[in-house]
Amino acid sequence: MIRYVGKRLLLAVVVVLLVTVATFVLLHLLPGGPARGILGVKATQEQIDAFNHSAGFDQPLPVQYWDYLLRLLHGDLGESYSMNTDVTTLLGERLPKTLVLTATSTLLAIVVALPLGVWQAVRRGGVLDHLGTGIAFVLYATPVFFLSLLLIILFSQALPWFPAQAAQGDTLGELLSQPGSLVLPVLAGAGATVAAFSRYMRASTLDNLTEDYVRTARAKGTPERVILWRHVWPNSLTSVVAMLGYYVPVIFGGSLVVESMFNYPGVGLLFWNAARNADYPVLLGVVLVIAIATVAGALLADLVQLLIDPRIRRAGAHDHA
Amino acid sequence: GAREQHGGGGQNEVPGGTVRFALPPSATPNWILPISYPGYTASYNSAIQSTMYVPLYAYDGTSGAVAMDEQASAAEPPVYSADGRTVTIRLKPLTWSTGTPVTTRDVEFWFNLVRAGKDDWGAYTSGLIPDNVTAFHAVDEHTFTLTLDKTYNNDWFTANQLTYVIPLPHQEWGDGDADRTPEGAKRIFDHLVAEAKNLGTYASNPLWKVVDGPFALRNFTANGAVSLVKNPRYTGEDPARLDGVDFLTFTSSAAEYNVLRAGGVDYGYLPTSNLGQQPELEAQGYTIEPWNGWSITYIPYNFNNPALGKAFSQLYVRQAIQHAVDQQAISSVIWRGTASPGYGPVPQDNDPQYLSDRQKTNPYPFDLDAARNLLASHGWRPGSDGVLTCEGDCGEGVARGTRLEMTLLTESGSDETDGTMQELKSELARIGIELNINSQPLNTVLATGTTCKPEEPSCSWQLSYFGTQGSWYFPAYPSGEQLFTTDASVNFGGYTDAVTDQLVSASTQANAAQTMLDYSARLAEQLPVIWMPNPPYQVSAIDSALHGVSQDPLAGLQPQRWFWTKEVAR
Amino acid sequence: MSVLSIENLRVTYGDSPAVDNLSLTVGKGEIVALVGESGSGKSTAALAVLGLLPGNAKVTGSIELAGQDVLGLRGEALRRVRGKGAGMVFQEPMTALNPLRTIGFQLAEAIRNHDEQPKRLKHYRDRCAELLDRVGVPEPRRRLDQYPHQLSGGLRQRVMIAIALAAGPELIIADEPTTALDVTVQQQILDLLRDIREHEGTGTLLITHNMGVVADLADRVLVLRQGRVVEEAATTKLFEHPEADYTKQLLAAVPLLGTASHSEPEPADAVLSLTDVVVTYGGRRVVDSVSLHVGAGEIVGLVGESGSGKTTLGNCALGLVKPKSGGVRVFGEPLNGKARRHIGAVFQDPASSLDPRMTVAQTIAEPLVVHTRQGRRERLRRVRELLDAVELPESLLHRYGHELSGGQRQRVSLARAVVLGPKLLVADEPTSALDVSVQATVLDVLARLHEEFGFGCLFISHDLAVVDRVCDRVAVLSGGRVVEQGPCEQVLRTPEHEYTRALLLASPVPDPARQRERRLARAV
Amino acid sequence: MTTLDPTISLAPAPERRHRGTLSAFLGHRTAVAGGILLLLVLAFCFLGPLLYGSDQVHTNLQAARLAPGAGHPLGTDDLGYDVLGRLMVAGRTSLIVGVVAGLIATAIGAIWGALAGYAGGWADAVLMRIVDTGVAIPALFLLLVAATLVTPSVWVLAVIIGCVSWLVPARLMRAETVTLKERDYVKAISVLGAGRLRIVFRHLIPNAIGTLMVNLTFQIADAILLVAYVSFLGLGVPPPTTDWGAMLSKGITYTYDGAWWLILPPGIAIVLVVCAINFLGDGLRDAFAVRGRR
Ligand SMILES: Nc1ncnc2c1ncn2[C@@H]1O[C@H](COP(=O)(O)OP(=O)(O)OP(=O)(O)O)[C@@H](O)[C@H]1O
Ligand SMILES: Nc1ncnc2c1ncn2[C@@H]1O[C@H](COP(=O)(O)OP(=O)(O)OP(=O)(O)O)[C@@H](O)[C@H]1O
Ligand SMILES: [Mg+2]
Ligand SMILES: [Mg+2]
Ligand code: NI
Repeated sequence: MIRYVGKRLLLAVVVVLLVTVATFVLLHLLPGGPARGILGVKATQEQIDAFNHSAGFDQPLPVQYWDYLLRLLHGDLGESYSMNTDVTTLLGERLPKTLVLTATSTLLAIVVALPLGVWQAVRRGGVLDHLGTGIAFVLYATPVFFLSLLLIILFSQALPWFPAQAAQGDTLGELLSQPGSLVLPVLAGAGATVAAFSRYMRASTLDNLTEDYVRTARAKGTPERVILWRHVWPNSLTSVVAMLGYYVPVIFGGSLVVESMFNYPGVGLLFWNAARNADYPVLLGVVLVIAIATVAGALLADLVQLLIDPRIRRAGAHDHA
Repeated sequence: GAREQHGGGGQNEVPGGTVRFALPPSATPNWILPISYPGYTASYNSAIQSTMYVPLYAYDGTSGAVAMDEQASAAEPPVYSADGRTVTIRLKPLTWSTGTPVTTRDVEFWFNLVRAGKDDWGAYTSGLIPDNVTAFHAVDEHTFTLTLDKTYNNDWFTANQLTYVIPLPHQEWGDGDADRTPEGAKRIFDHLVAEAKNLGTYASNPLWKVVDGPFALRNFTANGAVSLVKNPRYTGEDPARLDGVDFLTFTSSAAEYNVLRAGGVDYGYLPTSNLGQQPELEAQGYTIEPWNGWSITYIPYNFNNPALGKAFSQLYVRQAIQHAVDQQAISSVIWRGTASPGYGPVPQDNDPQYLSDRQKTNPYPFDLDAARNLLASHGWRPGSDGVLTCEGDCGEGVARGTRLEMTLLTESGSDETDGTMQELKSELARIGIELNINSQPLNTVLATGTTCKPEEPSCSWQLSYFGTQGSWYFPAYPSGEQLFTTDASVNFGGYTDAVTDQLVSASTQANAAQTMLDYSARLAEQLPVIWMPNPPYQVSAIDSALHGVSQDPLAGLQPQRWFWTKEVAR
Repeated sequence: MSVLSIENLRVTYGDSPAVDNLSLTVGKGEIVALVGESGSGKSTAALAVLGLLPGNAKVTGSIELAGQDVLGLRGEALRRVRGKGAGMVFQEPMTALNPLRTIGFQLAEAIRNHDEQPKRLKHYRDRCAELLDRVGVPEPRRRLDQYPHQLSGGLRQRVMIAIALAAGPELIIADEPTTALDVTVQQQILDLLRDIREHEGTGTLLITHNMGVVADLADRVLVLRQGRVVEEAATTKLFEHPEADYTKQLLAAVPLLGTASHSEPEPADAVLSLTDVVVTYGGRRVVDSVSLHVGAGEIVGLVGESGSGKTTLGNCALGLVKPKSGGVRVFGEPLNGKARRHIGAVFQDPASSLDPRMTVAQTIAEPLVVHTRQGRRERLRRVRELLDAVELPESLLHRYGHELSGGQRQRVSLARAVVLGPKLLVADEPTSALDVSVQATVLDVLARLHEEFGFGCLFISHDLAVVDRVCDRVAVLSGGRVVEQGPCEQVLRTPEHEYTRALLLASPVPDPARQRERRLARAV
Repeated sequence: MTTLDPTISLAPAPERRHRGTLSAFLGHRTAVAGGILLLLVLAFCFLGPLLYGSDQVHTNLQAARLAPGAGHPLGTDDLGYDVLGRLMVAGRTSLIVGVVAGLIATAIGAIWGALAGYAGGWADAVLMRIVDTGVAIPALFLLLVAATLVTPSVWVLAVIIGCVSWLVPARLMRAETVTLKERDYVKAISVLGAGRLRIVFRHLIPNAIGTLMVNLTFQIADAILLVAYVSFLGLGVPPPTTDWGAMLSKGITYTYDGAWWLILPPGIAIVLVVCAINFLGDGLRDAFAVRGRR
């Protein structure tokens, strides 16, 4: 098992490295480089040259990448071109906020969607199942920015229950001190996820309901409720968990829109602004963080599966690519 | 949150209170040192800096014309010698918050630092300040003279050169007379820059606590949220009437507007698409007011483009294109009346001082027939797809068979810009010009649409638009030396015109008011670029109980003059 | 008094009846067998007893179990009968147990479901351990905390039986309880079922298609065909004097050990020779220096229990597995692309041996497409010939794999394997998924093709009787090693190795009297 | 952006696939409803302009932001385009991008996954690490870079989105291949010495077609949503081409003005089509999956 985890970790590192290479190369495909955008319309050619020199853009790409890696090893992600702060600080400030947002909305999605999926599977084909499916699809099909706006109009303006923006301030503490302001962003972030997760769970539960062990459990007189929750549920969960791990980038993508709608200064927005301003160090930093989060998510899902599923626990190194 | 009601003020000042001011998205302050540094040029930096560090000369446009704001300046108006080569300046009795007075040494300190670090100074242009000041002479504690390398237009020199000068606290930031040697000055300069590169420490670093302006810094976060408090030690004529100002940051203008609707800002802005909400906002106690900028907006032609550069060089082509721009409609429909048409190189809606009649009366009004005739009479005939093709003598260098099909590189992310471009495309189509629109992030537009030589691959761009926020904000004196003279740094399209060059240099060097008017008329006629409606700096929503606000076209803020006419709890 | 009595049971899925007018009783302590080919409705009948049929099944008739009419029961009442009225043992012990729950959990639950005062599961530990002990699971306490995948197939099936016994039912319904198991393990399970009948006095409804198992265990037999009972008789009587034609056919199709006669194979060049082949998976030697030769025109059987390495060895011959050491020579050379042209392969599972997206014609023609440049007509002609050779009507040419029966599919696989006229055929349990009667026809076809093409053949099987019938020579594999090798006459009649002997004794023969003798012989 | 990954319920069941697939699909009422709805939308977008003409090329600032009324059943937008007509041309973009992107993603993913799964060993590891890498790079980043490098026309956008979203089908296909290649028929064919490509294209991909088809529907729906996000972020197709996402994201800036005709039509169109496609996929899933049909 330790070998298994070790192997997964190694692969994770490889993937993260590949991500940095890919991002690096892609960034350098962009025309013009960042200098103009950073220095503005009024910058002179001398200033642009000086900028390019100090950012190392006059070096060959492999050299630049190597330097980047070396700095990375020292935990140095570079300085933001446009925000006068080093990337580590920026991420340190914003990552927790995004994590709070995404974690709560994902948690909410899980808490709502999984039982919902099971419940629909049990009532397969019934009116409520169709209703649930319909709602899930509508939710899934509603772009997050549209959903956010609807939430704001409904619950912040028509009914002034929650603020239209997240609590401001630099620290996580300030954010958490106004939990009410998190309600709408979390709801908006959870929408599509609830829809997707409940579909998975429904499908997975349906599959498991036709398994032989369910028949065995029935044959020995086990009540349906017990069959559902003590037999089918953990089995359906294993396959859903595997997929949750790969959901990290999707959740992140959603959080970008949520953040911009609710004035929530998180990583998603940082990423977006950095992309528009060609703030390479920040871009690289954020992409790195997302890559790590994705890989970690997959790893975590594997470990959770490892905990739930005794077969994997023993077999250990099964291929899961 | 319950919605917060605004307005309700009386006539009389209620001293104190704070104001919540909404910063535009992604324009968050990021530099505190009052010597600008390349790459750290967010738009609100200088507005905030000037509340803490009083510049030698401040200009604003609050009086209706852009003029010197004596109250906000650290010196009395300059006195130029008859030959124009010596300026004598007398400082006002300001003091630093440590108690030491502001003296000529503090001005000299600025000159020493900037001379030593000019390569890293964001506003540096070779040959201009500080290069054009050959000597600094302190007459006494409060009076000094500057010797200039040649004669300059006085207005230009004061407005566009001396405004850069800001007395700095020599006592606290300097190191004895070390700044009097270039090495020492460079050391100090580098040290200050290094400290300023540490945004996280702004609020705590003792360096930035020494101020001579009406406000001092209380907080400065990496998000760009800044809080100012009244400087109790301020000794000038322009003290703060508020207790403080909080600058709020927003992730998008939609987010800001949502907060504005909820009443969470006192001085904010609204996207033009929400202008229909004016009555509701007014009922909520806001005053809605467009804030016009001291700026012009345009689309440069790339005269060096191998395919169309020669066609662009034909004045009649530019005239035809300009005739197809319905500035009136764009301003009133797409910008909902907040933008104003611009017909030439001088900002048009603030000040008649530099504006020629020629520019003001629009030499090329929207007229598709005129445009068609111009092109038809020069040998352009529509092809099978309706796009004009050169079939006659279309002017020097324009090859037969040239098609008037051009690509416009434009800034993405703004509905107004997208709308303007569609309108432009649509009108140009009607005169037989096909316009392809390629929208890209601002950075890409700027990086792509640069000065180039025809043979370079980077010269493939044809038209470029980066004017959603206005293409160019002028310093107080709106001369065109950076924009339209041959080889000027921001002359991206490579426009050259000997007459223009001469007019521009006259406008900066001679003391004749007429040169600016001539320049204005010349370029309004010559069309070095496509003149476009000039969008407002922003459309503000201001609590109607907040008085003393003037929306300075130069984008200054002067929050020290704001005051409440009602009790605010904060 | 009977513990189960079914009268006029009729089950339909859609329109066609799966079980038609079935009447049957099981008395206390009686073992009643239900036999019949695949799809004859055996499982359907068994599931009906506990009300476990899927929603689309329509049931009429009556089923009386433990004094209650099962068909009238719903919800809680039905639940109470399940497990208590009858315990159920299913065929596939791996999927029938929940992979995520411990043995202890699944067993305790079976007890708790019928406890008047349900307690927490851990209270039932002692009882669970007793039950496991009863069904012959060694170290029962330790097993309670293990998961299904940690047990061997035989142990799992014992656990299933323990679960069936947990609530003390009067009846055990065992649906193909040994089909998935090795012969030796099968024998143990059969012994256990008999032991339970003797000591607990439970009645048993045994469902199987293996006549040997019937002969070994059952008191009374019902032969089912297409949902109808064609014959019902006491076991001895049935085997001695089968009345219905169908029963006779069925019994005749069962290959019998030691009845085949073998011609002496003439020595020939080896088409396949494996020398000292070693295959390891993760360090474990799965095939351990095996040497084996298949001469031209010779059929060599490879037998052994599950996991003994038969398939692995076969795959080595086919080049699907690279041996760690040792030599694989085909037609005297190491395996190469040219040689592949002359190799054919047939595998166990008829369902997966044909590409479901291809017609019979396309499937059979595929080797021609890969290896020859023949035109369409030419190919089609060849395909027709082959179809003839495997005794399939031409009407099947444009059918897809799933539109064929299992036996037909395996014949198509055979046709594909021999279409290029191979010199070597590797057949990995080609009939083990088939009914005895179907198996007989496929084996006949194989024999005919062998006659015609004269290929050498490596025939893998776990059924000694089949091997005896088909092969000239046989190799017995155990734990990756060949323990005995020689002509069938010799190895299967007078085995030298102990393991071969055990295998032979464990394979049930369809003769109750002989089974009794063999049982006694084993007991000694 | 999100992806309803259909792996879970798909146990390929080749033996029953053909007969019954169509009837199972037709028996699935919501799926049929989805299909019909989709046809209606297609007709609306592609045939609608023949019946309802409106100038979607030239702006008409004089007629901007008109409320629904005579001449403009759904009003006009901020540039004076007729909203009903615009809905049709925008739908074309959304649908073309969705379908083309879905097809491209599925095609690349299927081939990639099949090659990886069938090759196994090192090649598999390398190919799948590339997929992992792709998954870990935010799609938005790739879109941004791509949009900067090329001018996004409708087709270019479709290709870009397709190239960004092939990762999920690649994963699916690999998983499918790994199980399929253990099938005896694949073994039998490879024993014959058939080439790798023949096996991949003639045997593996056709047999995973059910999975791929279902995934395709989700890919299409996701691509349509992705276009909407891309437009929201200002990277969409250049004007005057437009798509529902762009209409919606522009429309919602007029929410407070109560200009419902700028918001609801594209919003409802997106929701309807994405729902219809998902229902279709759901139906296909049931039609292809045999276990759930017992
Ligand atoms: N859920 C179902 N829906 C429709 N038909 C079914 C279903 N289950 C079984 N059948 C059909 O009913 C008939 C009897 O099936 P059953 O499973 O009882 O046969 P069996 O004798 O147990 O066969 P085997 O030996 O293969 O297990 C078969 O023709 C089968 O195809
Ligand atoms: N790909 C593999 N990876 C690891 N172990 C394997 C693999 N294939 C087979 N084995 C192991 O090798 C041993 C021999 O397997 P093989 O399939 O050859 O047995 P067999 O005799 O054909 O059994 P059966 O009768 O069940 O088909 C078994 O213990 C099996 O678990
Ligand atoms: Mg059965
Ligand atoms: Mg095997
Ligand atoms: Ni796993």
